[in-house]
Amino acid sequence: MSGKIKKATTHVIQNEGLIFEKSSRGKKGYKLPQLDVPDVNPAKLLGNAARADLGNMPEVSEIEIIRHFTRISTWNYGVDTGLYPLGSCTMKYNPRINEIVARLDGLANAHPYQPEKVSQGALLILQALRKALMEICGMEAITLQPAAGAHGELTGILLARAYLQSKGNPRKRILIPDSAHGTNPATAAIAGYEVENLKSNARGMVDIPSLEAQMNEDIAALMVTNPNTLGVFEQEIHKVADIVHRKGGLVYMDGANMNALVGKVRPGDFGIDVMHLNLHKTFSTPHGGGGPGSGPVACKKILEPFLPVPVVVTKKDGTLGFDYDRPQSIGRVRAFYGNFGMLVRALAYIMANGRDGLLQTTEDAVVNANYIRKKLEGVYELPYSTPSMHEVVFSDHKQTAKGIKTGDIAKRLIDYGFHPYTVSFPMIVHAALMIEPTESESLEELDLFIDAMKSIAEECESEPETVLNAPHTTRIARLDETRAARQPVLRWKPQA
Amino acid sequence: MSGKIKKATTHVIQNEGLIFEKSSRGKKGYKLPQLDVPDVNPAKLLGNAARADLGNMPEVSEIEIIRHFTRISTWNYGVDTGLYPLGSCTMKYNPRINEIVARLDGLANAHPYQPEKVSQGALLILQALRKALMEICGMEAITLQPAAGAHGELTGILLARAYLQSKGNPRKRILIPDSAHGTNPATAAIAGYEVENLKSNARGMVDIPSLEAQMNEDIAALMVTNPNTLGVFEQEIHKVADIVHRKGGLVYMDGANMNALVGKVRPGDFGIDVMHLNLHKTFSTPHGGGGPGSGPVACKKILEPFLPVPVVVTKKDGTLGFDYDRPQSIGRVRAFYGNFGMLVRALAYIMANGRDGLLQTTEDAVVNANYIRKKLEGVYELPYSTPSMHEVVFSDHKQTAKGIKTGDIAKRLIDYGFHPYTVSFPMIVHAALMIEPTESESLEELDLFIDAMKSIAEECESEPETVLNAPHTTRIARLDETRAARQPVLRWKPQA
Amino acid sequence: MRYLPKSPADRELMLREIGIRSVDELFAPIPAEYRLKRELDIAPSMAEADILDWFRQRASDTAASAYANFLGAGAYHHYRPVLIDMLISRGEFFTAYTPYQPEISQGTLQAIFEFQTMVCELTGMEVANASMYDGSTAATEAVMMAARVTGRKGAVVARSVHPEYREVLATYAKNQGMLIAEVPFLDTGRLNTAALEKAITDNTACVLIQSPNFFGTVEDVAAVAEIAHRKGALLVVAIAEAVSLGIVKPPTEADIVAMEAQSFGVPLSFGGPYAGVIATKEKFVRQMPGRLVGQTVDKRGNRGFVLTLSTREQHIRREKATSNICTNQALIALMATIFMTVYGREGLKELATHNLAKTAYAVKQFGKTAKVLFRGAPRFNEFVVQTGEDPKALNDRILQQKIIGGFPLKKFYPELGNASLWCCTELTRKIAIDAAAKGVAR
Amino acid sequence: MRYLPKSPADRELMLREIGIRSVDELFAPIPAEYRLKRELDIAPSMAEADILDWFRQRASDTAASAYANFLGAGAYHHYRPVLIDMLISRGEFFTAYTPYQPEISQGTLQAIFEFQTMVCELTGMEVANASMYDGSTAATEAVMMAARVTGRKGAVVARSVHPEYREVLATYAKNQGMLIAEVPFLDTGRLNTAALEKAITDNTACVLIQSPNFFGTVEDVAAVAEIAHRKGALLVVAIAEAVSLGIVKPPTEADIVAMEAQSFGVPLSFGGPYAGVIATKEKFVRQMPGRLVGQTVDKRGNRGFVLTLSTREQHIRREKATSNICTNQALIALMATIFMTVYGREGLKELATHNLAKTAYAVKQFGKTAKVLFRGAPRFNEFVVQTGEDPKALNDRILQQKIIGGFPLKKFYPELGNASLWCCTELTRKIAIDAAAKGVAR
Ligand SMILES: Cc1ncc(COP(=O)(O)O)c(C=O)c1O
Ligand SMILES: Cc1ncc(COP(=O)(O)O)c(C=O)c1O
Repeated sequence: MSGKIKKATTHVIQNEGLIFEKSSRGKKGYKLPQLDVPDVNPAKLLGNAARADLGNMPEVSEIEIIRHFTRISTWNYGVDTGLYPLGSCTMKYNPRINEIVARLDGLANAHPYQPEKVSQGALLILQALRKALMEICGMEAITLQPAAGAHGELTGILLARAYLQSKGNPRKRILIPDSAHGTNPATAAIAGYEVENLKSNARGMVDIPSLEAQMNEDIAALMVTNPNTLGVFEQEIHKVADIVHRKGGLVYMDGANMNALVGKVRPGDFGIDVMHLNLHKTFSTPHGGGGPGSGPVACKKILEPFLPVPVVVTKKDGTLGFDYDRPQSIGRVRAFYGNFGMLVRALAYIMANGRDGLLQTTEDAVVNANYIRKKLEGVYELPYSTPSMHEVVFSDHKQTAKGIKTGDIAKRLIDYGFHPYTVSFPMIVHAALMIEPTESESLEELDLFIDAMKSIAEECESEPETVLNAPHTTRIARLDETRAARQPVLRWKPQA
Repeated sequence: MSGKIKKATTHVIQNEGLIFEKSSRGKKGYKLPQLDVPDVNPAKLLGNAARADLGNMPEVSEIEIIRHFTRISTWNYGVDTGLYPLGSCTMKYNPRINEIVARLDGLANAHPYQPEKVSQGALLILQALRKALMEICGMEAITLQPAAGAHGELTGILLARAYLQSKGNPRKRILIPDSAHGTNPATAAIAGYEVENLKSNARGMVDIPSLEAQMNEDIAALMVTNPNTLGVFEQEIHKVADIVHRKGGLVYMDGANMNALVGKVRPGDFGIDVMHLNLHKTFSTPHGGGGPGSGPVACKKILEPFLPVPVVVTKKDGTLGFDYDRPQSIGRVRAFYGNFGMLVRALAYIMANGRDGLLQTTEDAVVNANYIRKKLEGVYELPYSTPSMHEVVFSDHKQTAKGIKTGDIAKRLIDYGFHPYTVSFPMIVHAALMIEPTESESLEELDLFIDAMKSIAEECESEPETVLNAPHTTRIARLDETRAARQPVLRWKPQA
Repeated sequence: MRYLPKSPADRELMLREIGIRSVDELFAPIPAEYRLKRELDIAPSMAEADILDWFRQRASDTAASAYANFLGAGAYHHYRPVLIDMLISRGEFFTAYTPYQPEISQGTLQAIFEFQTMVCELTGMEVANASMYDGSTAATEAVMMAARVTGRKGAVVARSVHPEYREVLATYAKNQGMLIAEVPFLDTGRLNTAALEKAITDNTACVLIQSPNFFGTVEDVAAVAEIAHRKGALLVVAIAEAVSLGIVKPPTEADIVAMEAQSFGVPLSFGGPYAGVIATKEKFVRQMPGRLVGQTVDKRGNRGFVLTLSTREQHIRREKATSNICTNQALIALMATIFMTVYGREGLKELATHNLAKTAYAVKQFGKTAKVLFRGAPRFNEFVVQTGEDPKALNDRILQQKIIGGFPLKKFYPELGNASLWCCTELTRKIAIDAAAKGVAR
Repeated sequence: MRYLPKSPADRELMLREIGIRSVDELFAPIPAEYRLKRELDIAPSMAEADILDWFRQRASDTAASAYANFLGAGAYHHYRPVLIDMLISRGEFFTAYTPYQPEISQGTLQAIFEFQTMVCELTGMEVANASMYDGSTAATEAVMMAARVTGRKGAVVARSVHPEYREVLATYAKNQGMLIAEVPFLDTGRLNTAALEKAITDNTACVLIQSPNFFGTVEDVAAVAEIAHRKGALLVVAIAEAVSLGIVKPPTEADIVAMEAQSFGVPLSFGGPYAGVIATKEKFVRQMPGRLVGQTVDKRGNRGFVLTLSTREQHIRREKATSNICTNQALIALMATIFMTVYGREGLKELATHNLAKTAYAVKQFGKTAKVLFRGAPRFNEFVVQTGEDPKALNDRILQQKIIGGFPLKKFYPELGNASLWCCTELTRKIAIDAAAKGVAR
């Protein structure tokens, strides 16, 4: 435990090969119950569609499986490990009660097509969550179908498209600020639109004159993120909305940063027509090493007719059911009704917090980000001095003199016991350090992070090599990413 | 990943203070439901028995609790981590299904005093386990009440005492081989007996002539472990039993090493009168960092009248119930019926294995120990060359020349990614290395262990300091145990 | 609030350090007139015990294990080995983000690499990605991928592909100006290859079939591939019931496989989260959507894994990306990986065979009391039953006996009359089959 | 067998390496005539799914959450925060052995050190051990410890101590020639101190009381301590309902506290595993049974924890040890540690107050329809109800309404007539209390 690095040290950890390397013929990790019907001969039933064998699928025992996944898990860092300050990702605490309720028999083992009359509990969960999310967004309609943020974006843009189409013209282009997340332009393209870039102004916000200049009747919608990816609230969002609306366009909001707003202000109240939420950010569902997520899309009344089918409704007899009869619907964006298990978790989170907890959460998230900003201002360059909401974006400008980049500082943070921040995003900042602590961090953890960042800044001066070669304390060092891309090895193969 | 050490490396790991050091006034990790009855004033209800405050109890939030226990858990090594070759401890795989069934609502939330008619499921589990364990031991009666091995020993010796008492004289002494576990003599003392030591012979077994000489009518019982703590089967166990029985004594067997025998031979068949099982060894219930265990005691018919109350019986109406009306009973050895949750797990283990799996388990356990023995013989000294069953005991004789002791080799194993073996037990071996791999280890894991042991033996020659100062890769080095005992600090206190 | 690790004193200290009096100052950038001036219309904070009770009530209002369930149709009820939840519940797995920092994400990365490998082994493809949202979006994105690969803009889709998959494809295709033609099925349940020949044009990027198809019938993939390839189109094979791969020949003749992995240890969970996956030939990898994990080395020569070929992805390529997907279904893919590991080479085969056996038995029993359609081709674990009675009425009736009957097909296949789609898995008990077969008879 | 990580080839290779032909050779040391010549009479290996089904059936044959449960009497139904099982399910905790190797056991060691500290804080004692089997054996070993400390051989025990604790004490005492005298209780439910004065002799090592006692009555610990100490005896206080410590004054006047920690987040589990713990004054520590964790430093000066003062224990001292205990209840103590951490300083108080409130309400309601005994002294969450009807008949009757009535006292306290012991915790709902109070009336 070096004096400089307070949060972490090193400890012995297990190596572990690939599961295929532990396999040998005849080991078993399973046993099936005795068949209670006559056994069959697959070759006879399937003819030449019968499969001969399963190649290199592993054969291992139960304890080897437990050890395999336990061991490799210890090479990971999670929110449970410590501060996970990935900007834009809202890596907050994943409450355990959520995991419990999502696994209750009636919820985990319900088939999506089982009769509505024996699905009232599941339907009520959908209904309760819809209501809560609409209230939080200040919106009048919602779909829970999208599986993630990007999927929500697509759904939302398709709603806009269908709406405009219903008015006679889907239009051609989507305006997207240069600070936007990559999914925004990618989504616009999939929805059949061209992307038109919108420059940010010196304060990091939508540049109103540019918007006025660029907005016209070819523009279907503006996709805006608020707070934007700099963590800055678009103070003129109402003007922005007015400009777009005046030309008949719609305003889509990427709600990835709703953690800064819940209970304080509602997008529906500041001119947004349609938006998505990332339940795996703002509403605490676990990231799971990359997913699953859930990306509900909330919108104004005018867009409701176009929502994907089915929609949950209260039927005449007072029970809940699905309405498929929606002629103006954009159609389905996925099979079934959405990532139900994530919806259960999000609702549990909302219930646990309540209106009081949600508000305090928002405040704590914003306080945490501003505390970091205050403490690191001057140590790292702050490219935009506009007030920060839930995250703060620095640049590596002060450190580049010594040849050190944001990515190096990030790697060095690992030695200090932290997961790095988001590196090099948003793109409007040269070499960004994008830090979002979320509300889940204690003062102690924040102070340790701040100390670490300061200490690294000093190292950039005094011992740049230490930073450039970081991390030093992990079981593997920096990996050769070029090689990975140039000579892709995307699956294991038995040695010849 | 050094070439020499294949199994492990080092990786960054979190530091973490004591939970009290994370506490601050007003943080909360709980919320109680709204009271549905009138609130009360404790001071009024309790008068001067009311408590003022709870001193230094911690105040922390949920995420801090999750991180606290997650972080400190990563400093531990478990069976899930890898080979845990503690001799005498049978650190085998803890099947996950056991954990699931023990937590089923009807089992986890059943109150011990609820009416028998609504406890038939729990009672049937007790009954099924009793039956299986009696069959495995070759015994005619059993109690599941004891909480661990030592508790079982006490119960068993009290059964013997009550039996002898019923014959007119409880007698004075218990014979215990010098290779016995410490709980054996400690138990005898608690049961009101003096302990008489019995020497082992040159092959590590009970010395028949000594036994004949020492056995007399003052001896209540012999406590024998079989296989004994050297991992050696007492080949003359039948003679041993005959000698003791001839003088009216009883033979108690410490069943800690039953993993070597299940399905192959039954203690009841080789002359044992009473014995305990360690379900947390042979029957896979988890050790939990020190407990809970479960130590059922099985015995012959003659001891049945003395079993602790209550005993599970089938009642006249065919349902199961508890029989408390047992006038000759030794009484209770604990409240309620035993460590029920562990009994559930043990039964699940027996069901999963079945008679076929139990037998294979025994064979694999013995093969694993003998494989290690074969590969390390010559590298480490084998003080007894008698055949090994489920464990093998070496000594550090070859290494002491360089001043290296069994405890040092053990510490160095940690750097190689293994939990050490049992150090310096049994006491009849000078500086023992007692190795019990159990059946749960794969050939790969065993080979890595053997490699490590060989490599350490080489280091003892080539770089003894490396061994003497091990471990080198853990977050803390060897701890000052003398200081811990001389200036005991047994609880945290706030800094003055 | 119990999730917030702050004492009132902590909060005060922080405001002081930031240099403000009140937290409101931090929200000043939000124009006052838009701020919410009331509390949210959401109940106050609830106790954990109350939350548990509330959801238990909802769960008990929803049919689950207490019912014998004959529904399949894209979501399958298989036994989930307990190891799965035990392992994915480790915080190191489920609370981690996308493995962008490989030095502290090797657990996730190695598991995905294993997933990719197993999917390749099972599907007969050369590369597989880290996951897609679900089977429907995987199939849809596979079609779009085929369009990129071929430069063609149309697709021919079997009518026996899951109707909801086809709906999703329609939603996506519509806005990209992609034309979708549908090809009917034969009396055997298989694709009408003659109609297929006709439907494929110069502009057909791919043929999309499902096998086993929506009716449980195993398609003749080789024959379909031959036709598609002859006409310069790719073949995309969707697989909704992954367990079939244990005993059904993998669609090696396909160019792209779009699979739903739900059957591999993923809870039904009222329809999600599941995990789609796309697998294909190496030569198409740069047109693939979604994340990919690749093997490489660190500077000391140690093997390690990284996200790779990300120039295909939105965060680098933005509007030119192969897809807009970002967050995927990683933890579900991990479930599937553990499931595949538990069963492994022999177990998956045995498991699939049990499914076959139960279904064969059920077909026999149902055959005695009703008409089982599509008898001319092999099937896996689903079958279509035609009854006198309307399936909804029938299902209502047998629901009393705690049997959830087959999926009524009228909505999607009116031409089949009173037909419904039944499914048997290894979990379907003989006595339930007997009871259901009797129930169908009326 | 799925738990065994060996292939047939592995087994063969190992035999070859060992130098034997058949595994039987390894069992040759067992004399042939004793070996089992048949298979065990145990069913063959079962599938995981079948095991789960079997135990589910047993569980559903056993009353649990679906019933309103008014049983306490040494085992209490409190809400278990979900964090407990989530955390103890980490393999690093539950698959670890006793922390004999501190360098790779600091997780267990630190948690025990925290447990010891919290037990001290709550009980008002100076040291606490790592755990005992349960409350009954803790109380028993505490009495034996008092005998060692004082060199005296008798004990005086309140009749209001849990009857099963007294039975266990009797079992242990009998064989050590220890004499146990019993002291009755008053109409208030409290110990008869006049009788106590008389019962204590020169040979009395200690007085053992329980508080709250078996009837839920809080004893006047200070008064009892005064008497005991005056006569040179120690005072041992047993605590069966640990949640009481949230609101009841700790027994600081005691010399030894023997506590059952089950109430702290440990499932009822039909009676076990629970966790006992012994706490005492520093000066008695060397007579304490059980493991102790102490703080120390490593050679670099880092804080660390080790098992210490083990010269008290059987593995060092053998027959001269303070106890024969080896395996204890570590994982259960960890559950309790997490429970105490979740509730903490304020929560334990609030929780205890909820228990008080529910019980006060119940006493009022039951008082309307039956006689509640022992009204003259404070109680925590249990109370004794006297009815016209025999409690067993009464309980049978209300069981129909899914109410599990109080513990019938006749077996242990025939002098109380038709009395039973009822318990309310924070989980007891008002409507259940109302229904039960009505039920008691008949
Ligand atoms: C600002 C922003 N928009 C959109 C997304 C995409 O969301 P998802 O990953 O859930 O598809 C992200 C996620 O990283 C984001 O940060
Ligand atoms: C041989 C032997 N006997 C007895 C015991 C005591 O068993 P327990 O720890 O369960 O009390 C042990 C445990 O280590 C042992 O190895």
